[in-house]
Amino acid sequence: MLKLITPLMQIVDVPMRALQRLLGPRRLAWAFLAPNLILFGLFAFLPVLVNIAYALTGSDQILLRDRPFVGVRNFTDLSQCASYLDANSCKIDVFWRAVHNTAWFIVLQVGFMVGFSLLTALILNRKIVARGFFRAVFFFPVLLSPVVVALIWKWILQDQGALNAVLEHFGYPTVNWLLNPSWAFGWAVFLSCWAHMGFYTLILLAGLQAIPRDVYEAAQMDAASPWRVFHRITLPLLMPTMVVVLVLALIKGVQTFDEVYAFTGGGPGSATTLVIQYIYQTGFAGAPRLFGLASAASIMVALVLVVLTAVQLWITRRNANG
Amino acid sequence: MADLELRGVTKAYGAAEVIKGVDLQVAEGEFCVFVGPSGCGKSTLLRMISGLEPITGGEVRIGGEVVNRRGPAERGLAMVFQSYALYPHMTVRQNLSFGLENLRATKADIETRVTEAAQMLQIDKLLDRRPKDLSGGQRQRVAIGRAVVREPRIFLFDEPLSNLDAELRVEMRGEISRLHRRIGNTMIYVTHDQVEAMTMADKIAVLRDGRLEQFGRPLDLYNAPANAFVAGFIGSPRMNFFTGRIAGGAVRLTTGETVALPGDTFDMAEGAEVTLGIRPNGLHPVDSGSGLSVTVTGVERLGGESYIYGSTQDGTAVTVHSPGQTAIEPGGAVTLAIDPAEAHLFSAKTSKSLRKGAAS
Amino acid sequence: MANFITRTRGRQRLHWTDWASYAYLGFGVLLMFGPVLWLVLSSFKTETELQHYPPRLLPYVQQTVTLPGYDDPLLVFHVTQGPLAGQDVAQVRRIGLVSQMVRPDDPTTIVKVPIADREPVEHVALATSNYQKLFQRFNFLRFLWNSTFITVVATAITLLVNSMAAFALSKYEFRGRGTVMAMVIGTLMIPQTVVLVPLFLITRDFGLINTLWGVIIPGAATPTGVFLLRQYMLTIPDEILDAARMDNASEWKIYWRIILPLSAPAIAVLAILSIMWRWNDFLWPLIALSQTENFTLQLALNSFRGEFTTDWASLLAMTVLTLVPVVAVFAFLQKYIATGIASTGGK
Amino acid sequence: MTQMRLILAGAATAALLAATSASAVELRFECAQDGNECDTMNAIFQKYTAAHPDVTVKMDLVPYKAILENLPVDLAAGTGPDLAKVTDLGGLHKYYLDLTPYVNKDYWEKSFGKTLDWYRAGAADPGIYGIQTQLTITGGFINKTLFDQAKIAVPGPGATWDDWAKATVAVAKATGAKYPMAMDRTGHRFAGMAMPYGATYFDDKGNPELSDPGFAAAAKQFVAWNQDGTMDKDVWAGSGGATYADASKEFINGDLVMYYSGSWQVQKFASQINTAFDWEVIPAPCGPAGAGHCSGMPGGSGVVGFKTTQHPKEVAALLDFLAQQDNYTTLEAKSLNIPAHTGVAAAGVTYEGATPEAAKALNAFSAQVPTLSPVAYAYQGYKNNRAMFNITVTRLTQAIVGELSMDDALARMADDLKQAVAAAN
Repeated sequence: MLKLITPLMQIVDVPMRALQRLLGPRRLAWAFLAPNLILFGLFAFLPVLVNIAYALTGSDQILLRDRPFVGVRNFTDLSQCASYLDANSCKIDVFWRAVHNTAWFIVLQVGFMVGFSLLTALILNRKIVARGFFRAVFFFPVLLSPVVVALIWKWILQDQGALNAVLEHFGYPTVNWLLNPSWAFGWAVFLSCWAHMGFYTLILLAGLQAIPRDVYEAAQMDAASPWRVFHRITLPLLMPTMVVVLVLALIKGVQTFDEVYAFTGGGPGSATTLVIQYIYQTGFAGAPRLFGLASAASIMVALVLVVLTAVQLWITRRNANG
Repeated sequence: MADLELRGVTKAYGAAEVIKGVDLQVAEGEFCVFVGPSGCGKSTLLRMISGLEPITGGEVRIGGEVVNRRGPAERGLAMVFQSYALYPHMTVRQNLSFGLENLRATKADIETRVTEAAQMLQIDKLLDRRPKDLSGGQRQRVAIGRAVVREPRIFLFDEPLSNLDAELRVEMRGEISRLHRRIGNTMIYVTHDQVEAMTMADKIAVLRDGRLEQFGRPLDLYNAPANAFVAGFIGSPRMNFFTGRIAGGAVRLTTGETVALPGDTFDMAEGAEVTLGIRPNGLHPVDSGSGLSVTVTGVERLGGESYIYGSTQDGTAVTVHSPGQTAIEPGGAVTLAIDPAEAHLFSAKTSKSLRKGAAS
Repeated sequence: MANFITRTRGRQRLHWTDWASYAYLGFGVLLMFGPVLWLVLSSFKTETELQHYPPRLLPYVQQTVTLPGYDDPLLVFHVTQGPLAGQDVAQVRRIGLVSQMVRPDDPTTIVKVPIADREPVEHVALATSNYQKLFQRFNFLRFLWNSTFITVVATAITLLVNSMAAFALSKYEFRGRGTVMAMVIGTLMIPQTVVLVPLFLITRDFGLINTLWGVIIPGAATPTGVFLLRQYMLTIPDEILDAARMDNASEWKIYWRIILPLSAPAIAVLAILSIMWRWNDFLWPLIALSQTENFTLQLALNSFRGEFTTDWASLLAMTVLTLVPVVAVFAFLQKYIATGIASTGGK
Repeated sequence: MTQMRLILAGAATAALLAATSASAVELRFECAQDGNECDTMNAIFQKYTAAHPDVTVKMDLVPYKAILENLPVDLAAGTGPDLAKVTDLGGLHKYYLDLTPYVNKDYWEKSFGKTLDWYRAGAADPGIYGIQTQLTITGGFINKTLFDQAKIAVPGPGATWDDWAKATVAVAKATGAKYPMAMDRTGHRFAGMAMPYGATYFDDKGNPELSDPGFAAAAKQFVAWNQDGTMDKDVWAGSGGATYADASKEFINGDLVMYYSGSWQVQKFASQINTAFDWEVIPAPCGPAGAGHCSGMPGGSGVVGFKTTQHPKEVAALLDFLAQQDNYTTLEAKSLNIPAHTGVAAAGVTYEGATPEAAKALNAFSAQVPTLSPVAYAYQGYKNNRAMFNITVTRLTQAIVGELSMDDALARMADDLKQAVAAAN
């Protein structure tokens, strides 16, 4: 493989060298950025702009030129609520249910997932026999597609599923897991943690292994208790990794869709309907397709996310400095 | 091989100027050391010479040519970094040959030059190892080797020894000096350690706050520092400084003592505020007579010589170097005689040397 | 046993934490692996067995016999009560609450047995036909090729393009860097799901709909990849780059001879992620591809889902088959991640 | 960008030329299947190709999701197939190719009668757009064995939903079966219960509504039955949004006494229930509205051609070929569907490979076709009916799980429908 790549890279080197001479090494950065930026602009940024245009238009037409301009009506419809805490008082009640669900979902999912990832990483960072095996096992579910994850757990948790069969076998009362809103929500959080934990564990483990041994030895000499070692040494030194993990987990948390959608379909009722599912079923799977409303919702969510991430980055950065 | 000339070189990051106009000439084959406290701009200056850092103003000439617009690769220099900056994923051999490959040297040529350099630096047995398998000293040699194989016009060293322990540092110091004698290239060496500067340099450039304070031979700097800063920075232990005022052709210290100095050596305007500088070996404990009375706070006995630490009445710290062994004990008082021949006098206002004919 | 383990640990004081660790890991193995094992076993079940309650771990099928005088194989039952109690008999037909049974050694005499007095005789058998059907039903190899092509090419492009961008964003000071970073983080916020329609229309304008490139290109510049790689590249000391510059390396050469090898662990992580995303991607290919010859495995897999019914047996078999390549790639790359992470501690 | 487009277009043309060198016209047919209907149709199309070698048909077997969600986008964007099997019959009307110029209108009108309306824009539209390949009827299945075990008589013809509820609850109690009744999670199936309660779905002016007294009464009863356990709550309450869910698993396992689903389940039940118990199709249950309102919902899918095709003549000819009595009979016989073709229905279909139970069930459903209520036909033919189905499901479920009160749910349904109709104009 390397034999194949090397000549290729050498060929690219010729124009890049010329560019470097032309632009100087600093402006050359743009040459490195260009391919990514072009793809990005066309397939990530432009769609977002088009999305904004959709948000300002109405009807169920798909092509923008067929859609009448309605101004900010979609936004006002979405935000029309007597109380933002009571979804039933909103004009678009399902959207607000989804917003509430998503808020809870993120808090629980990010909290539990990062917590358990950290715990798992800490355990895997100990002197453990067959560490490679365990690490692989915990990473394994990450390989599964969201639909498969949902499928597996649905089969296990449905009323006539494996878990109830086991409970029945041991004489415990069975629970209709997916029919009870709280249980269904809890299982959705669980499933999402189950599927993504391995990835974050891996990153945290790498972060832990980058902490030099001698720091721990020094702490041992100072007779620090394990808790203090964790709190005063491990956590601060893990902070940069933690920032990455938290930012990614938060963003991915808000974007959770496929697995929960395939798992509960957003039910029972709308107990596990998350924002992205609302957007998807309103704009894409719905009848009629309310693209305008869906686009407006996606823009509102994106804005909230940008603010959230900025705050999070700011807090972690401040903590890291102080 | 080439000479190096800096003309009014400046560097600014936005409004912040970090190099404030440096003029300097390093002759071909000279070993020149940039020394100064941390943050003085010595490393930045070196990086500007190397081409890694763009130059805001002035000219850098190498071998007579202005190289401001050339990239680092085109200046024909080689550099040894503080952290060695070895390529962690390459073996020592690959580390050494990487630059030559980039210059499109032939395989045979690379082979001979790598072998030669490796033998010279005694790393020929390590060629197939990776940097992580080497000790600090070995890594240092590889880093130097990587510069040597390039056969550069000028060698640049950026605090190369600061990561080594004391013993190894002395050894490597000797080795770099030997290397210089052997290949005779121009070398620019940055350090914050004045001992390294004194022992290795043909010429020393003392920098502070982005300015060149003094440039000259090591002993010239020692014997005739251009200002109080250079005087304090060069020489170990540090020079003692006392504040005072010229009164009646002598220096009247703030502690009350008067020190008479030869009037033909210094500009001594009556009433001027001055700083009197005396190196530790210019002070001698005397049993009686006039002198500086000092409370002894500590004594270091090294056998062949002794250092006496004390403080004057106004709290100025004083260090005395005394050859042989001494009976003085901490806690006592001692009177110090000042050897006028060893005295330096600086203006308190400009801190410039008041020695007549001193370069300003 | 307990003594043995604690003794080898050597530190008596900590023994319970070791126990807890292994208990946790053991539970983890069960939790992470069990469901997947269940999936694999289920893929060998017949459609009937899949609907069975309570569900059973192993795939069972009811035993059948072929008797003279009957064209089709007959189901075998074990009779629990009545004159035939304790015997295994074959059922000819069932009418209402009564079965008509024959003894295998006497296939002509019909005996009536109430259905409550019989239970099926079952044995474990792998329904490999689930898998055979896949190959008969459609061009499995074609879909495999499409999926592989998309995954490999898209991952290669993603790695190249993302690492170049991450290099620029982590190792150069230039005007507009903050803006670009903000853009990257900004688009990280927008999941593809919410821009499906605009994305579709743009892709169509490039004439990429119904081509494999239409699946590959739009997702190639992943913000996650740029973010991950940049974060890692920030830890590579600048002095190494300076050293390479002194060594006459062009910026491009620094990128591929220094930065790329040194970012190997991060690149391996991104490679695994990208391979997974692409291999498992469903929503976008479903929109970008509508012609069977371009279908990926995930699309083919989902064509077992009809309006009213889902062919679970085939779907599960196909799911297991699509899992095999990713698992194999992971098994290969995970070693690489491990060594990569270990060797970067070389400072 | 234009250059890239040119290159790609060039490549595409080259590929197209290579592919079409053997035959002049290639038609793409998009199809999602439950059993073997797409395969069977494809076989008939191949037969057509054998007779007309200049036309080939390439079938794209896709997930049902693609037909429902992606096909409309493809059609709007001009990247759709030449023909497809669709289920949103009225909703996609604007993309349909009118076959009238190419086919014998009288034959089609005579054969497909009422179902042709489902593809039309409205009553005034005389066009012929599609062929109903799969006619489905919603209806109930019962587990006869459970009735026998409980020694409870199966309610006879004319029995109301209420009668069925009482009977099935009694059976479940007597036999220990888990659920008395269940209904698929879709507004389409719910109409089979709402109509007997007097739901009209359209007001006097023909505007759609989801709040007439009959509908409201049925909705209240349905929610109550879900909450008291008469209905298997899992099916509706277990999902969210408008996701489809069914109870076939429970029925196959013998846990369910009566299952309100539709004719498409027959084949599955026949093969998977096998001899485990006896099952039957029941007549359409009645309700308070009286005898004339006992009706299931018709439905199903049809094959249509699209305006965007380059080869309208060939598409029409192909569909006409499929519509011929012998081919249509083959299709229905092999795919085990109820014929929408009056000639075929009159002649009767001998289902291939169907068990006697399955054949009996299919014929029972066929017999219900003539008795379907006009409301059912109107509802099925309304272009925004998918919106109405979805709204029904979403809001009724919320009422069942208690997120909304019954009155709120009905009010929300009216609002949602108003918004949907406004957007769909």
